[in-house]
Amino acid sequence: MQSAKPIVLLAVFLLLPACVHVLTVGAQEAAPAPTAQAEGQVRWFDLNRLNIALVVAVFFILVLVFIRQAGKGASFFIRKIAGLDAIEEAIGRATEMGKPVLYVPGIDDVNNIQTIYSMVILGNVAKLVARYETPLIVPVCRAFVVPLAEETVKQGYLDSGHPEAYNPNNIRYLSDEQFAFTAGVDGIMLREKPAANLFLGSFFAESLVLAETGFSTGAIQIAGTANIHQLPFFVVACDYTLIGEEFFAATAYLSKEAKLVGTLKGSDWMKIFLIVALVVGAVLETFGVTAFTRWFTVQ
Amino acid sequence: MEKIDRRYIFLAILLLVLVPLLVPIGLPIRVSREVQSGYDAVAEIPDGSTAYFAADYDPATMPELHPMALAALDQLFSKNCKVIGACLWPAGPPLLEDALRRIGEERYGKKYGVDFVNLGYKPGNEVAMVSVGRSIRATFPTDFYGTPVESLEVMRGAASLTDMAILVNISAGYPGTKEWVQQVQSRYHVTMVAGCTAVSTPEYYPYFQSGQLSGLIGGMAGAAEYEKLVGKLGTATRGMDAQSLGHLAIIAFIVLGNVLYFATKKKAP
Amino acid sequence: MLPAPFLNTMAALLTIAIFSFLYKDNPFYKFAEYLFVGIAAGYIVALEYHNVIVPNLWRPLVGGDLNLLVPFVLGVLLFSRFTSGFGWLSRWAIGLMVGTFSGLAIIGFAQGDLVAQVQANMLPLKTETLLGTFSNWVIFIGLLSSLVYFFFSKEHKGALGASAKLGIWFLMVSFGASYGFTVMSRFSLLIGRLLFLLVDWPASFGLHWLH
Amino acid sequence: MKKEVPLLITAIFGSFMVIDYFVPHPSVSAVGETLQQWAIIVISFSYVLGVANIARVNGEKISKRSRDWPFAIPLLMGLAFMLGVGIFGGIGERTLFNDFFLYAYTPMSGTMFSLLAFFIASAAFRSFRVRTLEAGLLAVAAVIVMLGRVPVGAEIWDKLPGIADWINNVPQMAAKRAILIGAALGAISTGLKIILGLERNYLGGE
Repeated sequence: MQSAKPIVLLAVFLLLPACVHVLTVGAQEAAPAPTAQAEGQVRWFDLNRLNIALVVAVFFILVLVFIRQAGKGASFFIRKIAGLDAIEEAIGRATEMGKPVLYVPGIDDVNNIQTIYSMVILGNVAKLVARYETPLIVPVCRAFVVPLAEETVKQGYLDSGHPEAYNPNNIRYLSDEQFAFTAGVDGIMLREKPAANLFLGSFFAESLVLAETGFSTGAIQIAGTANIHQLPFFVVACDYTLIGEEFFAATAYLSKEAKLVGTLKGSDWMKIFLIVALVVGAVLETFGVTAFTRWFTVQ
Repeated sequence: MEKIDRRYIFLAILLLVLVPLLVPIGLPIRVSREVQSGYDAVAEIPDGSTAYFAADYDPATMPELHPMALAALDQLFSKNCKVIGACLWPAGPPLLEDALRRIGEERYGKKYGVDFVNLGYKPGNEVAMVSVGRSIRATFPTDFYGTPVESLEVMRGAASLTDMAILVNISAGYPGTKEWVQQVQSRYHVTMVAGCTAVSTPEYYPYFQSGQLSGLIGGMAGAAEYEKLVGKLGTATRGMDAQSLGHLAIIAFIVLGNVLYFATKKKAP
Repeated sequence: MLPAPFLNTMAALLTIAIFSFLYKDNPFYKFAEYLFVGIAAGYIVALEYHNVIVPNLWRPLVGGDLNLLVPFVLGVLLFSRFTSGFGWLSRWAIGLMVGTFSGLAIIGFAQGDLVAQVQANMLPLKTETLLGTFSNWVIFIGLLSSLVYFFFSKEHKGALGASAKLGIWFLMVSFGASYGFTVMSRFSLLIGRLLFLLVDWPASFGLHWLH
Repeated sequence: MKKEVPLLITAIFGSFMVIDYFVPHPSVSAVGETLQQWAIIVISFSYVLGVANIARVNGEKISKRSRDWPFAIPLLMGLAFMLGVGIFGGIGERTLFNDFFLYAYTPMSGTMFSLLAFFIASAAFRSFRVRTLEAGLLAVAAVIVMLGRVPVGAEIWDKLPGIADWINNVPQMAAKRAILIGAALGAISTGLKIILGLERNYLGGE
């Protein structure tokens, strides 16, 4: 039973606050109040931050355990994510109509993790597109993202056995300036009328302009970003939207890479822990017991 | 509907915003809980204490954030507080300078270097925040003008953020309120009041509810409320009528767009 | 310091040049757009020079703090990205930046978001007022169901599915609020620019025509 | 050398930032402080790198006479001008540098973003579609908040501001908190993987 370990951890996670509380309170009562002299002594661990250390440690262990299991060949289930299944359908439709697919990897540089994840998704999209022999247009906003996008797409075409179909002219560096880039992408949508628009990455104020233009050309639109403030504009104008963590799950979903899937699983278990803690905390609070809540106080 | 030229929509918006600026209606402003608590938090610090003023914004968001920066500085200087201003946004220092001079020097007759200072800009986002929490002097060896901070009177007794009575953050995004809460407020437990763009306000409500933020001033509307509390009406208050009409226009467009969409869709099959 | 009427007129013309994009893309807009990128780029380097390179690096370095040679060399190595053979050297500096930010992110998110937010949500489910009790229940259920929506290792069916469905409704309400606030931001910026054209620009010529 | 050294640097700096938080020992704090000062300096170089890149791309644009190349000339002139007056003339109040910041940079940047008021209106009309129950909830919350946060809301119905406040502080807050917690888990696990060298995409291909 592979889920036994997390349950043990959960028990530890919930019981530790009590034990630590008893211990530290006991210790404080036993020891005299800290004097100036005591404060002058060097300490190697800040006991006030024990709660954070524990929560982080438990989470680290969960993530590492599942990454290791995944590395050993264990496979984990990932729920259906409609927006990702729709990518293949959208590419299929573009092929039928003889129109290109547009992939915008956001406007942030490579130092943003979303841009990196967007490249992983782009690799998978490139594989699909190559199979259907549909053109894939990738406008890029940052000069340093260009070589990354080129390599990713080329590799995708290679993997699906159609290296000859790769067209370097379709990776287009438009401008570093946000609105100049937006105007450039708008131009592509209006002139070349892609049948599928994929907006996956870190987007800012340009999101509503892109989604609006795409909506007016009648393309199937799939968007995904972890920039929460831009989600409303994608939700109302796109057919599918990947919300926050769903965007990060996309890479695991599409690539099935062990360490990504394992991380997802570890993070799900941590959520269970937190939910249990939240329920316990709320119930205790309702009955006037505040010790559990106080243990979580950040000091 | 795609056939309607966007420019008619643009023109409608321009008129709706322009007219109330020319002919003000003067709708009454009501103060929300988030802004009131922010004002109260500043009011509660001892008169004459020192405040850290983190001006993390740039010209793009000036209409929203500059009015609240002015209002907050007005409240601080009216309490004879000393203000240490600094920026983590490169385009911030000239705006901070403008705000400090306009309120501190011109309105309250305070002196640069004695009652307030502009430490200028540092890159590094979270790194710079943690570093300021540890030591202001190590992070900002000189002020905006290149004067060593040891020689400034206002910096005496202000070694790190823990010596501050309050942290006021005016934030346009990253790095800003979220990172100050994560890296500094949680670490050093300074009282913190945040003024931010309306766009990022909803994301910060959890921090306000949890008490990590003692006040949350959101957007131009929040700035107008703050101006009302401070008693110095400025551009935010002036913009509120236009703001109201703009919002009504957006709602009308959403309703109209959907009515037309569903009407033509029903006809089609 | 140039005369105020000149500066304000320059600002007004640049403002109008950018607004002209609303009619259609044109050379005036393009000129302003490119000029903006150039000025912004020049601004940041000059600022970095005065506010960082000189006080944080140069002065301590000539003062004898040779430790600082390390970040100086790493910083210079960043420019190896422009060469074809030595581009990999820039990774040393990138490693430093990514490492620092990752470490700080772990701490920041753990103390500011994870632990503090979980703690803040441990609210009593019965309070003195009816509205208070109701609100706390909504917060409690809202957080739990929204968290359930972000579960990936179980199919959203049955009770889990119902909870996830409720979660997405909460998420949608929050996106609605975000939409409303974003509209507010955008209009504020427009109001700011129009106030400049209507009030500040004429005022620089001594013309105070609007109250 | 190509991968191992940067991974080692990442691991050292990353783990030190974590340890520094939990260990109050002065020797650790001193190292932590030094590493942070180093990071600030390296990051400032990365900004300069970005600007150098803009100059390079636009210089090439002119020499290759590619599309819109004449506009690259004001760009490079603006860059050279700001850099020159900034470095040689100073950056404080009453300098040319400050003048051009306040009267060229500021209006252009502000106006760029104010264009969005127009675009958001056009998007509201042409692409805000209430096709599902979810979109309906979004629309209702948006309308209440839009009205409740400005003075006109109370004129329409005096309960509106209160309802908007409740939505912001209760259901909207709860959902945002869930997103915060989820994002925190994502950031922490990514940070861990980066420090351990399990995630190394940021170093680019070989």
